[in-house]
Amino acid sequence: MRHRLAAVLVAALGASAGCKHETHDVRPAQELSQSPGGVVLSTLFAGGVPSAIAGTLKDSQQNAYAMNEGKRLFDAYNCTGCHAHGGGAIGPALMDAKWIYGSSPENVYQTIVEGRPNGMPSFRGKIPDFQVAQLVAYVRSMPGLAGGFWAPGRNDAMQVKPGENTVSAQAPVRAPGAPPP
Amino acid sequence: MNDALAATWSPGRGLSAWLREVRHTEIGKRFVVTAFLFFAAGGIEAALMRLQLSRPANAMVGPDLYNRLFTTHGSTMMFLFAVPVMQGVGTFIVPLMIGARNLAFPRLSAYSYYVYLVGGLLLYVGFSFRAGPDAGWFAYTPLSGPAFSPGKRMDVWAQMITFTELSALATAVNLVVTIFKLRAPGMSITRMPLLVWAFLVVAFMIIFAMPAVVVASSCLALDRLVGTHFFNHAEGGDHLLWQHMFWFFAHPEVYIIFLPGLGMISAILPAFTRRRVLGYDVVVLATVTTGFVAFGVWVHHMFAAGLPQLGDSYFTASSLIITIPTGLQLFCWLATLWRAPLRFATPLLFVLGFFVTFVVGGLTGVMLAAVPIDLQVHDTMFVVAHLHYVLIGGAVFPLLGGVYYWFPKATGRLLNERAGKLSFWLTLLGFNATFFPLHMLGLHGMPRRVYTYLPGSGWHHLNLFATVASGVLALGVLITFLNVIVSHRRGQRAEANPWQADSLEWAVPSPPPPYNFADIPTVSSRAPLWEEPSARGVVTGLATDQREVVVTTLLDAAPDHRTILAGPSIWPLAAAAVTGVGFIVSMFTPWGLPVAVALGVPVMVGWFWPKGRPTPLHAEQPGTKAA
Amino acid sequence: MSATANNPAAPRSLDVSGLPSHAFGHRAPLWWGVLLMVAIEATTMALLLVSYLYLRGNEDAWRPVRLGWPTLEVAIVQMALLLASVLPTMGAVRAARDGRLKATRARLLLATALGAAMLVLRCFEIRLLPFRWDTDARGSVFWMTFGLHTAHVLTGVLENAMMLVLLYRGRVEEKHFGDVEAGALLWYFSVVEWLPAMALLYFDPLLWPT
Amino acid sequence: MMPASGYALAPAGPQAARLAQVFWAFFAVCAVVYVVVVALLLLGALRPGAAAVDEPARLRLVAAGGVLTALTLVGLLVVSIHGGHQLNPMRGAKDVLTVQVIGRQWWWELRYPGTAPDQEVVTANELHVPVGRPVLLRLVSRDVIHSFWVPELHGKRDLIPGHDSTTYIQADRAGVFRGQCAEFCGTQHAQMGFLVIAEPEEKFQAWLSAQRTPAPPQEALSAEARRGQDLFLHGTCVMCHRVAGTSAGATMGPDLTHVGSRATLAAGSLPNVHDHLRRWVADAQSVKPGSHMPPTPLSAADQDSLVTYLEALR
Repeated sequence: MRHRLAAVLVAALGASAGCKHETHDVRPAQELSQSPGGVVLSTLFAGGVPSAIAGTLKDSQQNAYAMNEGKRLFDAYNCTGCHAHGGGAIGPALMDAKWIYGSSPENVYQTIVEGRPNGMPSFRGKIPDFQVAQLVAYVRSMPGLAGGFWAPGRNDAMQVKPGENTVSAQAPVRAPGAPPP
Repeated sequence: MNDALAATWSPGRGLSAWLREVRHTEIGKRFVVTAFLFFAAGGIEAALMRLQLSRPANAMVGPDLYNRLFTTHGSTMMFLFAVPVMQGVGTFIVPLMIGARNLAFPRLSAYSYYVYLVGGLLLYVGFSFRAGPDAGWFAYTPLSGPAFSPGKRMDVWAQMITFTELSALATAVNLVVTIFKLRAPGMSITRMPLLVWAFLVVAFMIIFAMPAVVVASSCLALDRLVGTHFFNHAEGGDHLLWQHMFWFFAHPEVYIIFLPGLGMISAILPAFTRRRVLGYDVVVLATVTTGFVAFGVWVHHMFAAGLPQLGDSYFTASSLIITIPTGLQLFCWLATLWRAPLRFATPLLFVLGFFVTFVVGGLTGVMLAAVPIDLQVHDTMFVVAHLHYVLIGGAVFPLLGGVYYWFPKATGRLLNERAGKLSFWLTLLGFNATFFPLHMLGLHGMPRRVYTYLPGSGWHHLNLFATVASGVLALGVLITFLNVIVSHRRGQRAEANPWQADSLEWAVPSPPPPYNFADIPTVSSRAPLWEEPSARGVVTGLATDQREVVVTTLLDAAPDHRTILAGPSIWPLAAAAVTGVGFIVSMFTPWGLPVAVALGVPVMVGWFWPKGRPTPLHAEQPGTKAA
Repeated sequence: MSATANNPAAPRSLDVSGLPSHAFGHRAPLWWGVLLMVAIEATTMALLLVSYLYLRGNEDAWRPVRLGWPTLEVAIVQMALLLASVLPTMGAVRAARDGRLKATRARLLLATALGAAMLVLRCFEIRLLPFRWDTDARGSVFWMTFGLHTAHVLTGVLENAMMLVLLYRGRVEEKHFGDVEAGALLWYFSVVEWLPAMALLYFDPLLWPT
Repeated sequence: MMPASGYALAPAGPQAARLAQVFWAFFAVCAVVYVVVVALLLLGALRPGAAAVDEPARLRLVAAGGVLTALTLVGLLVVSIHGGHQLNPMRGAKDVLTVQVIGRQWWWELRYPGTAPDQEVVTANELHVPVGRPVLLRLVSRDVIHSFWVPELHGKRDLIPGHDSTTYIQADRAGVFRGQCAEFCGTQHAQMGFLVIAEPEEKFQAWLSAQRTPAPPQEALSAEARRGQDLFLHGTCVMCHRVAGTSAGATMGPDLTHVGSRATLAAGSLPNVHDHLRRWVADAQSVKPGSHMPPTPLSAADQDSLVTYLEALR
């Protein structure tokens, strides 16, 4: 009987399939799509984003470390200056379901790298791609579109909003007056 | 008569009997075997850490994996090995030592084991899915809080704590009630073996210490999951609340691990010195005093946190005072050993190894109690050396001695003596060579929990020496593991009392039959088996077709009434499964607890609903007045 | 403490078949088991109240919300119900010790009904509380203590309910009267622990300047 | 300039000297106790002899041992408390230098308050102190619990968010003393070191005034350095770092106004020489995996000019 127990234990130990949600990927793929300071010839990419970053972008969406880093960068890079903590101030609110320029990871990536009219600056060359992917993951976890169980919790500061992990997912809606897709 | 008893008390064969097992001997063995498997896992983690630290700027293990390794090593050794192995030894040996046929609540001990197993598997399934905790076994907030520990890593830790503490609490209640009510007639409170005293004090310490960590880890889990503010200073919480709550539990915990070790020494010494332990009253009072003072010393873990100096001075005084009872116990053992006709079998060697090793840890503990010294060496390798000296020296050495001493009783076969001696010397030398250099490393400024260090730091040679020596320690422990695996089947057969010891567990055959004692003995002195056979009495008149035992009064163990103990039952496993599902689901959604309650009610009803042949109630008569 | 003097040498063989098959109070192992569980729960509640006082210590962030009508009144009524349920419980224990089945059943039913009524009121109170657990540290400690006590009362009511089903329909045995007494221990604790908790959670904010 | 780690028993300041004295006192007593216990053990265990055991006599010996232990402990308690009270001789001191030490995840921000806000000196990971003068350190943490510890100067003191605390240090001799974070604070806790540079008063004042000057203007820079500054201001560096006198003003990362004058990089992990600076800028994650400094993807030439610019910020 004891051997069967040991076998079960070893199997459990060996099953290190490496669940994607919990990996701390600090050294993402190096080949970055943006050539800092270089001139951008075209913003038309098959699949919406340059192929180099597509993998990192997709992985970051469900990764707890990426979303938490995204939350830290959201404060560090002063996104709160315009978007507040998601409630919106000069910039549009991010935690509601209304999206002016689309809510898919690729859309949000484009918004950050390209910038948008009416005040969203372009952060091309200013923020490395894997950090943009982390910001995308966090921004999409604000209205509950990404992360689910792995979204960040409350932060160690004055409580401005509940943690993203307590937000129930809302289906994204096109904001009124948004440009046609 | 015996086969009638055997038919009543044995659970039957097959997997279903295995799952419905409630005999304390089986559950005690399962606890000890599972705990030693986790000890091996913790040892592998320690080996990986030592290899990473063998060279400066070593790239073998990255920081993230190293942090998960040292946290899982600490959590495994403290929560999945040290306390559960003492629970296992207590579950196995206490009923035998006090002349009982089983624990007072057999199904509760089964539940205790299954909940512990769920907690251990949760930690290691989490670890293997890269979700092992990575903020230290003490998980200071805010690092372990929602803002700085993303994902489910620290939730796995918090739930594992809840499982293992639930298991310890269940065992503690079981042990206290068994020791109070099921002692053999005549075994008054002053004739209880010293190891039973140790387990009694430890059980009470568990009852009053473990709730602190259950509350603390629940508060942390709530902070992380639903956003409460226990440890968020901006909203009125306080990070020192975590430290106070955790160390209020954690210091009694290290005594919970260490006191059974002392009890085992008091049990092993008589057999190899042919003398009863000198100063029975001194040792008992010392154990009880240690149990109380252990609750008043916890702030010596927080001297560097900047608390007021007067408070620190109080805790320096209380941390110094707690060494007096342990010192007295040591002096009593020295007096027992003094010029005695010793038989140098492996158990005694491990006890002598305890003296040489633990006293170093005890003395560095005295040094750590002083604030000025602690400010220099707190959270450095000096403290790592101290804790390993007191835990391995103080608990693992007596435990290994206990394994060699009680293995014949548990399995019916003796462990190989030559392998035992070789394992002892390798373990003793390997341990001291591994951990003594860490004192110097700590004084040279090497902090704890660092995954690497700079080439110019001057720590290289001592770390390399410690890594090599840890191989010797690992070899020593491995030899005992192999000894157990080999002798378990092919060891020399052992009769009932191979060591000619004095306590009651040696009155039953090895391994004990399902009913332990054919006739429950009566006791008239502290060393029942060293009495002339004529003085030994037996209890008669107990039913053999029911699991009937005699309940005795608390102080004098005079027979009071008979009761029926619970038989094999599947409900403990069901209850542990519900507890497991409830807590693991509540790692992901707060609805986990209501689910657990909803599932729990039917299981509880199933557990408590009366079974077996009811003894008819003389309804409406004025009831049988209790005699 | 030396024992050998006053303890008579044990007789050769001790016949215990004449002993009763059941005992009440501290002579029964179950009573000790429940007492120790009460000790564990008491330690847990005491630690929560101590952490309430500890967090109350840093005044700059401590802004207790004064509970007014109807929350305070509902809480007071609940306390009254709990205190009221103590009498029938004691009555049930006395009847159980005498083995009078009908009296035990009736009084236990009354005690359980009062407990259930208190739980119903508590469900209303949950909706009336003006703050949540994630409002601030005080809200967190309040809700945790509140939840722990509710769990204790729920356990007590469910256990009594099961005992009632057994006493009314099941095959009643001698030892079940002992279980009634053990269950009463847990119930006494659930009532008594809420006194200090209520003082801190409900009445302490009234001392703070608004 | 990368000193070996400090040895707690080789003090360079009054506090550490006091701590070392208490340590040696305890060590002496404990060593004697250990020798006595082991001797008793060996004498007792290796010489089987007297069969009859005179229990009362031995119990009296045990009691004597207990009383002796208690007296020893009371003595040690007095030594400990007396030692503790001596740690803050600075209470009455006059010319105390105050420095704010801010613990961040995995580096140290140091602020020397000036007479006016613009006179404040902000630096990182290197604490310059005048020899012989007491220094009051105001310890603040921005994220998790850290612990400020320089073994050769004083014991450690935790930086706990929400509990601002202070500690005193004083260096009695000039020199560079290595310190590090002593409370586990996350992925890179191991490489969160810092240096304490004790120097005579005039050298210290010279350093302080040099730190107050902004970065050299563009004209004073070489062509290579000017190209480096351009890369700095238009690349990812400007999002986190500040260089006084330029448009870069972010405070998430260390202040780089005088990074060229610092002896080490990455919180005491690398000596500040050209190729280490280049490696740290280009691929920080290979030096401190998990740190918040992202890799900066530049061509080799760009890296050289950026490093030249940073080295020009003396």
